[in-house]
Amino acid sequence: MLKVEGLTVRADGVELVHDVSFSLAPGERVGLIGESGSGKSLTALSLMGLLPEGVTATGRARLGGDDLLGVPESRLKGLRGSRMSMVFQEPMTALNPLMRVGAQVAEVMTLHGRPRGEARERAVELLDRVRLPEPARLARAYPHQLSGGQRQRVMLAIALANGPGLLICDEPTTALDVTVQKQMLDLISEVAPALLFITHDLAVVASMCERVLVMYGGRVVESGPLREVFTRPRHRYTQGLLAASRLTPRGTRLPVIEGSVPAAGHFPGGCVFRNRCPHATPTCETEPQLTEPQLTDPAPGDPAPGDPAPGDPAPGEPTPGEPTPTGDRHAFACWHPAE
Amino acid sequence: MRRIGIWIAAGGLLLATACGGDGGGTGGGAGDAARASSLSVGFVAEPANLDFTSTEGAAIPQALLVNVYEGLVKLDQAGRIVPLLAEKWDVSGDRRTYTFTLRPNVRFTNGAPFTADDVVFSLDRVRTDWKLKIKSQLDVIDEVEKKDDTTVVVTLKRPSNGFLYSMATRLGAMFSRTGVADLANKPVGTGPYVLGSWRRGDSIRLAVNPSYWGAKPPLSAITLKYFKDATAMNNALLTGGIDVISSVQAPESLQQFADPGRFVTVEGTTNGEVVLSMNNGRPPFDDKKVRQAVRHAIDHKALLDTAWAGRGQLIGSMVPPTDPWYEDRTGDYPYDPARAKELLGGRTFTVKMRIPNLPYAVNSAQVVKSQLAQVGITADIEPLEFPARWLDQVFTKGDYDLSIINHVEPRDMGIFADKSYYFRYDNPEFGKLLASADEGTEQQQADDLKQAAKLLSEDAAADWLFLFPNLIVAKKGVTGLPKNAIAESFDFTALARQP
Amino acid sequence: MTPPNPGPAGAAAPYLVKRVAVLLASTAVAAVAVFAFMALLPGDPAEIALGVNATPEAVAELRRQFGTDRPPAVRFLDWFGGLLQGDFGTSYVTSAPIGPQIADRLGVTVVLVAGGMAVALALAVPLGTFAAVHHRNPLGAAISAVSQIGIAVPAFLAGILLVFVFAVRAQALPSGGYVPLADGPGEWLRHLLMPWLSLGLVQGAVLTRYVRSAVLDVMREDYLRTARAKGRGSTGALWRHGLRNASIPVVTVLGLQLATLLIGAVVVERVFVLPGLGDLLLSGVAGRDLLLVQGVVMVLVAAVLLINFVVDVAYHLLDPRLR
Amino acid sequence: MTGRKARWMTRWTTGGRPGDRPGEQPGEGRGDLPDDRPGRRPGRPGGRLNAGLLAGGALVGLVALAAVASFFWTPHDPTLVDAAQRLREPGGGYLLGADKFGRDTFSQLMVGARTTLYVGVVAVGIAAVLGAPLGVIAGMTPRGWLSELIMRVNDLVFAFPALLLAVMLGAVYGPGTLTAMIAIGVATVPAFARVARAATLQVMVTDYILAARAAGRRRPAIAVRHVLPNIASVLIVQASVSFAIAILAEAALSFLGFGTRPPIPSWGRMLQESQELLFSTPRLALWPGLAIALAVLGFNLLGDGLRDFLDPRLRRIRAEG
Repeated sequence: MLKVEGLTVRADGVELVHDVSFSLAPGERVGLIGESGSGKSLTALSLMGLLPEGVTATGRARLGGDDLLGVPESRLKGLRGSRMSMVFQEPMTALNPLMRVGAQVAEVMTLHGRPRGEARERAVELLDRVRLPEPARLARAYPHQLSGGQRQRVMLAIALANGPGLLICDEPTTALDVTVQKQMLDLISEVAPALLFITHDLAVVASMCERVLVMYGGRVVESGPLREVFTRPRHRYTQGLLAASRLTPRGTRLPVIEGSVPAAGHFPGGCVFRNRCPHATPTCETEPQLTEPQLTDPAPGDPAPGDPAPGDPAPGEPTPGEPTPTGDRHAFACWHPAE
Repeated sequence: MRRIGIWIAAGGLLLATACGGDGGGTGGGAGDAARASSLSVGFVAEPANLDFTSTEGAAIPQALLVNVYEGLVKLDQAGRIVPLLAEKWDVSGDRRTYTFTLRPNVRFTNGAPFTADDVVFSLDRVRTDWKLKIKSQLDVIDEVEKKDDTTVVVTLKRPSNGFLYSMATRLGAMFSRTGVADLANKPVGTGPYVLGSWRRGDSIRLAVNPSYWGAKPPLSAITLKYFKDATAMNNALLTGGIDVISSVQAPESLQQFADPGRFVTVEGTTNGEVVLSMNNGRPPFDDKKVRQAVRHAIDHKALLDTAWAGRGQLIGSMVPPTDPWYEDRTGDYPYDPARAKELLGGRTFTVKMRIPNLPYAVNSAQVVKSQLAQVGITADIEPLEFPARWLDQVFTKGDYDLSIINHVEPRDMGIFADKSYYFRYDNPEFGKLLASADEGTEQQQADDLKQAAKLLSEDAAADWLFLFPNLIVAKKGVTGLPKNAIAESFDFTALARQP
Repeated sequence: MTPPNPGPAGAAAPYLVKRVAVLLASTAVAAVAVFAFMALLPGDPAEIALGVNATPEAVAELRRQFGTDRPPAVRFLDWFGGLLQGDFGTSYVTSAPIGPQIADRLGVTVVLVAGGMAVALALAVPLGTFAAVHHRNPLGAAISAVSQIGIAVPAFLAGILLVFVFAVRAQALPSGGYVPLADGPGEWLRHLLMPWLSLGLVQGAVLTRYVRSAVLDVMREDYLRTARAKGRGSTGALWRHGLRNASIPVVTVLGLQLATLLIGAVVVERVFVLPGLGDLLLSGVAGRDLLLVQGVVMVLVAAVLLINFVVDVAYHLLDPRLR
Repeated sequence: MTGRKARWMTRWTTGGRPGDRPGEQPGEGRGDLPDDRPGRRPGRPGGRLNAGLLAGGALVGLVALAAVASFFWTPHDPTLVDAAQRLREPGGGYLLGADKFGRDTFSQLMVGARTTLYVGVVAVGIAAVLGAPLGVIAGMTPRGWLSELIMRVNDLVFAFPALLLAVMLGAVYGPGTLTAMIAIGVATVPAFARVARAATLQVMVTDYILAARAAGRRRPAIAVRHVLPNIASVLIVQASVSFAIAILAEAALSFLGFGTRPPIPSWGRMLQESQELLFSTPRLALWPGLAIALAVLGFNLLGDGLRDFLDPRLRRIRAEG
């Protein structure tokens, strides 16, 4: 249903997201994980066509039969809010402070052609559906009168209003109290159609998704079914990430990834992780490709895959019709994968 | 022991700034016909109210005298006294009894007929109700008597050359016995115009008096439009907002009106002596040598050229050339900085030059300051708001060393005879000359006044910077403009517009 | 989860009461300040009215008539009591009641300021919004630069230049003066056009910067992104969700600008010979018309306080977070 | 006054440059990933000189240079009336020509710069010396009666704009540079007080102040040692912008005749005097007009630039400014 190929995002000549490809089947739930600065939010925003000014995306992305990249805003806005929706990280600021909540929910429906009165009624239903108490009364409230969790539910109601095929959630629970997070996640998994779930919280992904994409430095470094990736991470970054998040017995040292995420544009060439990777070798100065493990690990010195041209829809050279390395299978981009 | 012939100038000080206003309202909506028979004239000083019996200032008589109020006599353009509401008058042999024969069939604008009773009423009222100190000019009147409805006899305490002249000023204005209830807002006179409307802060409109006794004026209405800013008034004439600038306040700007196809410029004279007053009552100007040094230090020609664009006349004493006893005294103190320094004998002074904030004064002061600096006198200029603050500080309290003011009152040399006057000039001989002039024959009067003017100049009681010019600019086709501004009023009666 | 209490506007009343109380108190204190200040003015009104040649008896008589022989506290209470009934007293100089004069002049000034503000808004809202939306391209930057320069030009200079160009050179508009609306709307308009422009151009430049900044701020807001995620175009989102939000800070500035304009009008009135409050103030000062000046200053100060009040209330109405 | 409004008022009174937000709302901070919102990327090193700062500094420097130089040298005596040089065209020792009094325009501009700076420095000095401490006091005791009183009085003074004060003061004490400066200064006090209060409120919740208070330091000591140094940058910016406003106010006052006394050269009065010659000799209006505009522009740019330069929290937004 959603198919992304070679998505690259640039700002001021700096590549922030590099050559990201993946796909999403109807009803599928995919997690996009990575630390702050990995480019996961930009990936989501570029699909919605909501990139900030001065930031541009190239590559190919299709939702059903519709192109999402390189098409005019006027075509894109018909899709947004009706066939795909997004819930943002920060519920406190995502709602218009001057507009009643119900009107903000109804707006997304009137925008896509529903009559005003009907939209209003349905807005209350939606608020009820996202389990907000006294929905009729709450619809007349202003955002500042709601708690963060309530606001995020309103955002979810807005996102679901037109029954979209795809829901993108960008860290929807990060800003919420821990007690509220769970309820919110349950609600999302209950109501979501196909879901692209962005988070840095591996536990959350584990509970929500069937498949994950691990991003670092603007690239997908590992992808595959959740169970496989989480139990047998191959990329050293994924490995570190998982190790860091695992609860450790008292007294043992918490494994951490050394160093911190560099600023955009300051990632090293070759493998973007090599400056923090304990296993890095000179080989890593060459860029590794995202490959599926059954293609045996490339030996050092193999024909160095060049930097794919930006916008080149299919890096690597998967022949059309064949499953691409961005399929459902476990894949990673590392010269020295963990076993 | 009245000092006679003291022509108090305070009221007239204002004139210096008059200008022309917009034919105003007509600028816009009025039809062509109305426009053809009305004019708007720009002035600078707007009256605070319309009662010149209790309020000083030149603005009120300028607008109302001769136009709305009439006296028994008036001044013509040559400065002669001519009949107005009196058809004629006879003077007795001892020059103490004046018999006025009144014009019959004259009515006030409130409908009341004008009779000898009104003359008696008006002249008595000066003594009883007027609040201005200039009313003392008529103290010389002993008695006013009605002989019959059209004959009035005025008896003086002693002969006075000044009496009839005073009767041509606002003091001689005739009021209706039933028309003085609200002088500040509702003037009632016998003149060719009546007050039409007054938009405070903007304009006064005078309409023709339909029941006027004399020849109707050519125009059906006059709008006096008031400007506080000379440039704004110039612009108004340039853009057709007004038809006449009654007194140009920025002579440099005259070249804008040089196109004879569009504008006419009238340059005449006034009674306004622009005086550099020196405080004779305190150091350093209590020293005649210092005053004389000042007179020598000032290059009057250069001053006139820079401060007032060379418009106006140089004078050397307190008499304008239009007065019969005028003598050229400009040679008394030629420009001679070396001589000035000699008179100062190496002394230097720092003095306060407190001037009214009027264009001519501010301009002149900067030149005077610069020129005095050359001989060692430092003058600190302090412009004071005119009239209130200047009158208070300089005129009343005499707290100044130097000042510059245009003394616009006619025949006002007498102010120097009052030693309490802000000049603080005190020379008994001067007073004697004036007294004898007022009581004597015409010839004697002229001789005495010439002598007095000479004395003033030699004493360097003040310095006379220049005679303020009467500069009027009007649209081409406007006629009947008074060339000389030597009376208190701006006479609209002859004003006309050629089609 | 606490149920929210979306009581609509119900909480506005106590605020309004408090704000009105503050307004009245400030006005009263301002009245004391104005009166005390005026009492410092040198020159006795009676002496000034009568001129330098008045007799002492006449002065004393007039002082009694004016009531200026009474102690200041009594005079203040008398004056302030009058104010409350709309009576500003009678001028010492013109013998005319002051209230109607101020009312007359206030009309001109209000028309002038309102028109100037309208011009400023008409310029600033589109230009500021445009400059914000296009803040990355040269045209947007050019608008910013021009507005920066516009701020640096004194209003009277703008007025003089306008007169020079449109009245004197082009002879297209009258150089000054005022024609009441009743005398013909066309002429009224022609006489006010340039004063409006000279006030409005300069204030518009200032306002443009605030509008631009407010819109820029709003454009960075998440709810605008939300609106676009709902399917609005960026223009539509800005229009529907941005402008009202951006208007909140602009309203504050607008109120402050109105106050500035009210006083700035003094200079423009001088340039264009408009019989407004500023002109009345200046001639009052020049003529030592104490009571008149006192009245005009009071009206101006009260107007500023009132504008502040209206802005605060508008602010409360616009922003539900404050209710 | 509400927090948001106060912030905007502050911005306004700062004259400002609204392109920036003085202080984020607490609790509304965005937890965004820096690289996800490129407008806010870090990576602009702090304290870098910017174009506005340089241009503003250059213009202000030029004014200051002219003013200082005028003490030692001017081509001609700026107040010397010389009938022979009336309305002299530019050239031959008279770089910009002479006015109707034959005074050298260039010399007058130089000394006029002195007047301008003099007025600005004294007016802004009065405003800063009165306003800043009041604002700090109000900011340090936000709930006290003193704070309330200060802010109320502040609002009241705010109702008396500079022009009105100057006309009133001029009426009492006579017009002149001093009365103009005092009027402008007093009228600017509320702006300083507001800005100082807002900045103090922000500083008061920082850790080092809390620590100092916990350590039992007394308020005056905290104010002097910790608060003032930390709000200095805000005050400097305010001073720069107020300076620009003071220049405009002085020009308007001189135009109305309530400003600098003749013959002391002042740009505002030069402009006023040149009016009647606008048609024949427009250059007499051009130069002082330009001088005023450039000086105001300079101080505004300097204020904006300083703001960006001195306050790291605001800098990131400069990209869009």
